[in-house]
Amino acid sequence: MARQSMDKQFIARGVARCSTPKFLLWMAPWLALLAFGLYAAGLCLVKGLNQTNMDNRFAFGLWIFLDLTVIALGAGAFFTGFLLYILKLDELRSVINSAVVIGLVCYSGAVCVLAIDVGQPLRAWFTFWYPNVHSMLTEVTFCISCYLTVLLIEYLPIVLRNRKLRQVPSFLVFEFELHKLIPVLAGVGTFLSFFHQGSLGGLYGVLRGRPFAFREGLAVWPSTFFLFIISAAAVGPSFILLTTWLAEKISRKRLARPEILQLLGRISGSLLAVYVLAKSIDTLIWINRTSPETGFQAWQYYSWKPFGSWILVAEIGLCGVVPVLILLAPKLRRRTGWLVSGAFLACAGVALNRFVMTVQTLALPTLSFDRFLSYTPSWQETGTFLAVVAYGVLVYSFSFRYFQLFPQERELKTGAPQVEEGRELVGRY
Amino acid sequence: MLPWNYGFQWNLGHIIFLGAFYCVLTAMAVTLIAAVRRSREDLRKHRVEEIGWHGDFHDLPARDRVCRHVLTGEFQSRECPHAFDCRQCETHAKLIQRHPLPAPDQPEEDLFGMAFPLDRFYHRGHTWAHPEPDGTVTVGLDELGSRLIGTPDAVDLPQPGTYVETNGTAFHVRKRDAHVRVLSPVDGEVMETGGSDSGWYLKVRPMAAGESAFRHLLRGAEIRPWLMREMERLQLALAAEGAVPTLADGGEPVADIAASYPAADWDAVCGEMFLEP
Amino acid sequence: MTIDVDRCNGCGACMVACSVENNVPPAHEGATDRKGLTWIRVYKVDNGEEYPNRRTAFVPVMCQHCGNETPCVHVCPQQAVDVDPATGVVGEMPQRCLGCRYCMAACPYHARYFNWWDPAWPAGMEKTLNPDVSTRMRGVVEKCNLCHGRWHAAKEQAAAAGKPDTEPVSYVPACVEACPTGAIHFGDLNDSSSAMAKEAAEPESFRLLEKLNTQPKIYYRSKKDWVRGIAAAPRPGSGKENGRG
Amino acid sequence: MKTTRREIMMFAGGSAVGVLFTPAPWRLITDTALWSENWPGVPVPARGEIRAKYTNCSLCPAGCAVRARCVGDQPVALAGVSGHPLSHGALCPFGLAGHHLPYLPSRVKQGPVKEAAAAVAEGIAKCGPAEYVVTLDLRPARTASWTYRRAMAAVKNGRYVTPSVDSSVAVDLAKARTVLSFGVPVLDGWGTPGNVIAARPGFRLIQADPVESRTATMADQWLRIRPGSEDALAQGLASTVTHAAAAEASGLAESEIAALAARLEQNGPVLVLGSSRLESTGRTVVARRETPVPTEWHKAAPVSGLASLPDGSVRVLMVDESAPGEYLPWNAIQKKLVADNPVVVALAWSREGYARHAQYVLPVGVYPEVVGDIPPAVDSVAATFRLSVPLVPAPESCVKPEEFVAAAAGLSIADTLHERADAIYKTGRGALFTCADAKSAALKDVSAADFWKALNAGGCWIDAPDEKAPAARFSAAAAEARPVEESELPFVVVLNRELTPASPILSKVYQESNLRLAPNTVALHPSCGLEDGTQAVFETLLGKCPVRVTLDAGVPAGVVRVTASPAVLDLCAAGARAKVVRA
Repeated sequence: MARQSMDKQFIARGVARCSTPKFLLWMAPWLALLAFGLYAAGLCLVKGLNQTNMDNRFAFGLWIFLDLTVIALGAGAFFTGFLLYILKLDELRSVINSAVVIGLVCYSGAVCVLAIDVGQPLRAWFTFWYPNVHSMLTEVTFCISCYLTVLLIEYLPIVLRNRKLRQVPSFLVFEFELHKLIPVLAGVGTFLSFFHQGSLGGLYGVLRGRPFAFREGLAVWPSTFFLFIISAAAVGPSFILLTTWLAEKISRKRLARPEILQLLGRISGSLLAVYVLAKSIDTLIWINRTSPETGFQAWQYYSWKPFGSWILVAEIGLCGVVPVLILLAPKLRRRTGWLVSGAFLACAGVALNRFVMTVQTLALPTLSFDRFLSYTPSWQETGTFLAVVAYGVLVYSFSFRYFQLFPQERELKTGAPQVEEGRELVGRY
Repeated sequence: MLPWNYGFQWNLGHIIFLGAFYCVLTAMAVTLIAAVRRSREDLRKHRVEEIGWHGDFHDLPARDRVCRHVLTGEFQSRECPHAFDCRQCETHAKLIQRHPLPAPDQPEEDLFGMAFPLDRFYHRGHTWAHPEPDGTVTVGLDELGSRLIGTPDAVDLPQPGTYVETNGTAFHVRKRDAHVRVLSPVDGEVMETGGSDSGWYLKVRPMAAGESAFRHLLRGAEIRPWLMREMERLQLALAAEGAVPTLADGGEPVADIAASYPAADWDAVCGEMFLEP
Repeated sequence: MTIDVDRCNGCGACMVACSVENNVPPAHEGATDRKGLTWIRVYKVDNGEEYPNRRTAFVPVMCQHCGNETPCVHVCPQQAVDVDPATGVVGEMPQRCLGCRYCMAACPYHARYFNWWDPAWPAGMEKTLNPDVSTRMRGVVEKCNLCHGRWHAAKEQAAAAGKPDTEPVSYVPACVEACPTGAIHFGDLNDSSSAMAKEAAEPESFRLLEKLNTQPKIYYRSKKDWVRGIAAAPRPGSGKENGRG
Repeated sequence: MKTTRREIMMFAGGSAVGVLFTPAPWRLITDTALWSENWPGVPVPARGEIRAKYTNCSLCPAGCAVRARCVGDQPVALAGVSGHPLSHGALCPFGLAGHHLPYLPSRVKQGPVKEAAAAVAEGIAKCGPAEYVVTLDLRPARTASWTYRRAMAAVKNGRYVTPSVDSSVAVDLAKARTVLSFGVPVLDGWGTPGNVIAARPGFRLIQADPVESRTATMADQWLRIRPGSEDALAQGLASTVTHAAAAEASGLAESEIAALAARLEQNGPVLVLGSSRLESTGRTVVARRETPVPTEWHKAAPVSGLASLPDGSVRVLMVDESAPGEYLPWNAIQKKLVADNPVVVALAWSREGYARHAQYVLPVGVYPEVVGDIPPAVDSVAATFRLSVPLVPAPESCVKPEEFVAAAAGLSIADTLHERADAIYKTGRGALFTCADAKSAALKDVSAADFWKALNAGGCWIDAPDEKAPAARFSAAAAEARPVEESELPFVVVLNRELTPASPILSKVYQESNLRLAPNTVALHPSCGLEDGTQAVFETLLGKCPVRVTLDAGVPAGVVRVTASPAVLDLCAAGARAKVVRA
């Protein structure tokens, strides 16, 4: 009882949260999953990468694919921040905190997995010490590590705003002052994100040795550089929408106004439209010019089962055009079911794109006497990935319980739309 | 990375790339350092209370931040730009010049069976300030405030000699699960401390004397509309906590409201009413 | 370097000699042909026909030492790969390598190999390691560097003989020395008078995936048209593997 | 004075910043680099003076000349000796990694020498009239072999047995214009690889091979015959049976056989190579002169085959496995042993051969630890004499096989190699090739001492060409393949000759690429229904052993190609039937 009341003091005033035991009950399975994943990751670190099913041909596997996906989904953090602080789209204030936490989770998770993915993690800092500025990976490393710091700093005010911590004067003032400077960080973060989302795409676009991935582009950047930026910016809001919706479902509360979610959907939809258009043009150029010039007929990539041309259709059509139509149609957007499934399709589409870029690229043969390879991750790889998922859920649940991720939550507790209420009261006197 | 590292060249690529990188680093570092230095400044200047209140004020729902002149119907809607400190508000100054408040006709307002003596100034955080003839000011919870708290489980009063400031913390009261800081209506040094039974909590020697020291406080004809509104808010707060509102018909709140809503999250209700989100 | 595919009988001497020369450890029992360390690897390729039209050849594939926008060099985040401007050899610095394997994804010839296991030799066998080449640790990428150890030794000899450092030195990589049929030749492509340059210029010479425009410095030679055909992109897949890798 | 927490924090922070301006942290950063750059457990190669030593590889009968690159006395790399008259500078993958053999995990290191000697002595003592004391020599015609023959002559009922009886027949590739090979790996380790490669442009190679072996791949013509139909085809070509019959047996078209026969007619001289035969038109198969031996050695036991011994008659068997050669399946040997506890001593360096069956396994030195001569290869027309010179010392525990056998027979031997060298020198014939300068000199022009010295520096004596060497033909009984019901054993065995055991580094060609067919691996046609890399059991009438399956379109359906490791050879001969089932 005493502990519970103690626990209660950390929970923001006026928001209902489940009892401590119930909360622990919810966390327990995720903690278990995390423990299992950490064990798997430990194996990979101690015994080496022979624990994975990657090999010389499949140099990248599940991990890189998921890193790319997760980081694309985490782009919501930078993009929302950009819209809110730089473009002053003030409605988004009600989801920014949640966006920051998601971003933090995604990026820190991705960085951890990367640290396991490299053969010599102890030398990670070599990239900073002897950077090869022509390598997209250098760009990625620099930007991601910087942006992770930015996210941590952005996360700080959210933590310090906690009811109990706020009673410490120095925390109080620090939070206040830092919050005033957040726009600067938002700016920096946007800059960084634009670049590393891009260079993640560049990673593959520059592989002239892999005609399936190779793309022409502007200056030092292949077209995938820009495609990745747009697609990331497009799905970021969708993912926030999804998570918010999930949080609402799980916590059985209203956390943000439906208009906000619809707004997110609209932003996502319109960017996705741009992306799908660009992607289609890029694909056409690639099929008709880039690929043949390297001696590879584009259609032959899709002659290796199971990677038939259906994958292209699914990526651009099902998970591209369809969500655009859903998210841009006001009628459908107003229906939560449609909105959510639209957002989901968008995320799925980008995930598929990252999958194609990483896995299919490596599976396809380049030499005429190559084999077409298949690859299934080992349980150690999967476990490590699950650890990241569990970690994400844990951090998010914790933040949701103790910090104000959704400022509107309290107002929304009473079903009545508040502002109008205020108006009519005024009217009465 | 650094000119003396392997593979470093003074070519465009390196300069642009590393330049950008170092700029980013500097930006982040500067931001952090600036934040730290400014907060140390604030601590030195004892702006904690003020900042705390500002934070609270901004966290208040829009409807709770409205200007006092909206209460009196002079505005359709206006959000207070000064965090309820009307002393620095030109608009307020102009307005009270244009049409000063009518003098109260009776010595005290009786609202929903609660007494609001008109010789006192009322703070929107449900405290009153009463200038005593000896130049000190007594500070206490108003009727609604004290009924919300009822008989408090604990009161944490400042030591005599400490300073309280307007919209800063005057004292803390605890009732059931509700921990509330009560906002001070005036600036000044605490002379004596009373308690819930003595009818007043603090005796304060104000910093500034005269009318201007109380300009930010509600008085006279303002009280009624304000209190009407407060009752509305109380209803909403109670409703939000799933308690059945009984005041809709303007019935009187009982002496100890808390007691009559055992189920309600009293912390939330008090937070709402005492302007502590 | 030129490799006469018609002469190669796939004995594997080059692979063994290479491993002995460069201190490449024997396979861990878990290793397969996809997790191995074979700086030079002889592939058995066929023309896809059935007997009696079936024809088979052996193609040794090592790092092709690309001369144009060398894919691996450009992607390495920490300058662990570089092209020696003097020799044009693509060098690898395992001590610098982080093990991100980006270069392996970049290489169209699959000529780069990752140390999936800690290198291990049977007890006592480490005595037979070549003192001119340092061993590599787990978690780094390695590949053919045209026997950099031998090149270095030749350099030192030349220096000892008082030759200027700029002058190209002559040496033979282990695979060239070991090939019993003399299928592999090694020389200076830039020196147009050299036998090497002449061989490379002959019509029966070809390079793998020439259209990628990576400008490999390894030339293959064959009088057989179908063998020269392997330089092109893969035959459109029927899903089944073509050729045993 | 009391210090506040604040002061302590400030001190800590201050010192942290201060440290950044000292070299310490930067020094540490570089150190972490060093640590991770020299990962623990990674061996550091020993340095030392580099010098070249010469020897001759005794791993197979070819005996290629070897230049060893040594650090101090330790060989770190082997290579051929360019300009060598026999091996022409070539060395096979096994020879290239020969210096790893002393460190094989499967090596025999200790053995009950005294007990074995006692047991042998006892066995010889109670050896009955119809019982024999046998020395099995896998590599005949060595000086050691002579010692065995002398020893067996010295003991009562002594017999000297070798797998292939006649070792005096040589083929002259240089003379051949057409070579017809029945599954003989002509281009893949047969004869002296260097010599074959050198002679290759001179002849047209026709390979009759059931599977697409490496030789079949490189041959000018590949005849994919049915396994076991070699003899039928040969008879067809020799017109002892009709082409139709030959075609029927071999699965070739009748016209194909006719055309082939015609071609052989026109493009003589023809050399016909088969596992069980050597034939020729013209003088491409000749009787080679024996490498001279001291006259006193001629009191020696005759060379006999295992078949010459009655079953259940061998009381004592000593097997010299020190020099790998043709392996006799254990069941064939077992038949010959007496019923009541025979004495079987294996003198071996590897556990993979007869060591699996013998009561006493005595460790012997392995190439390049031991000194011994290498008899001329099948494709060397002239007699030769060259020594495999030790490059590294053999472990203390090792015994010298010839000394063990001689001691058992009570024969006292001196430095037999030196004696034989002198005997050769006395003839004054032939020439001496020295590796260091790659020069040949007439034997007459060198002193006996120099001759011996040169031999111990990897030098090689080559007999003068023997003009009146008679054309010869060699034919042994073909391995009889038992008729078996197709259903129970669906596959016909085709053996693949690989040198086993070999250096672990051969994993490059066995495991890390499937260039060669690894020991304990079977190659099957993709239609066999098993997946590539599955663990399976290889089973014949004689038993079973675990194998790994690899799929190869070059192997016809109904055929299993298996590497001839001792374990496999114990189970089957070429042409036998087998089945492969998932483990």
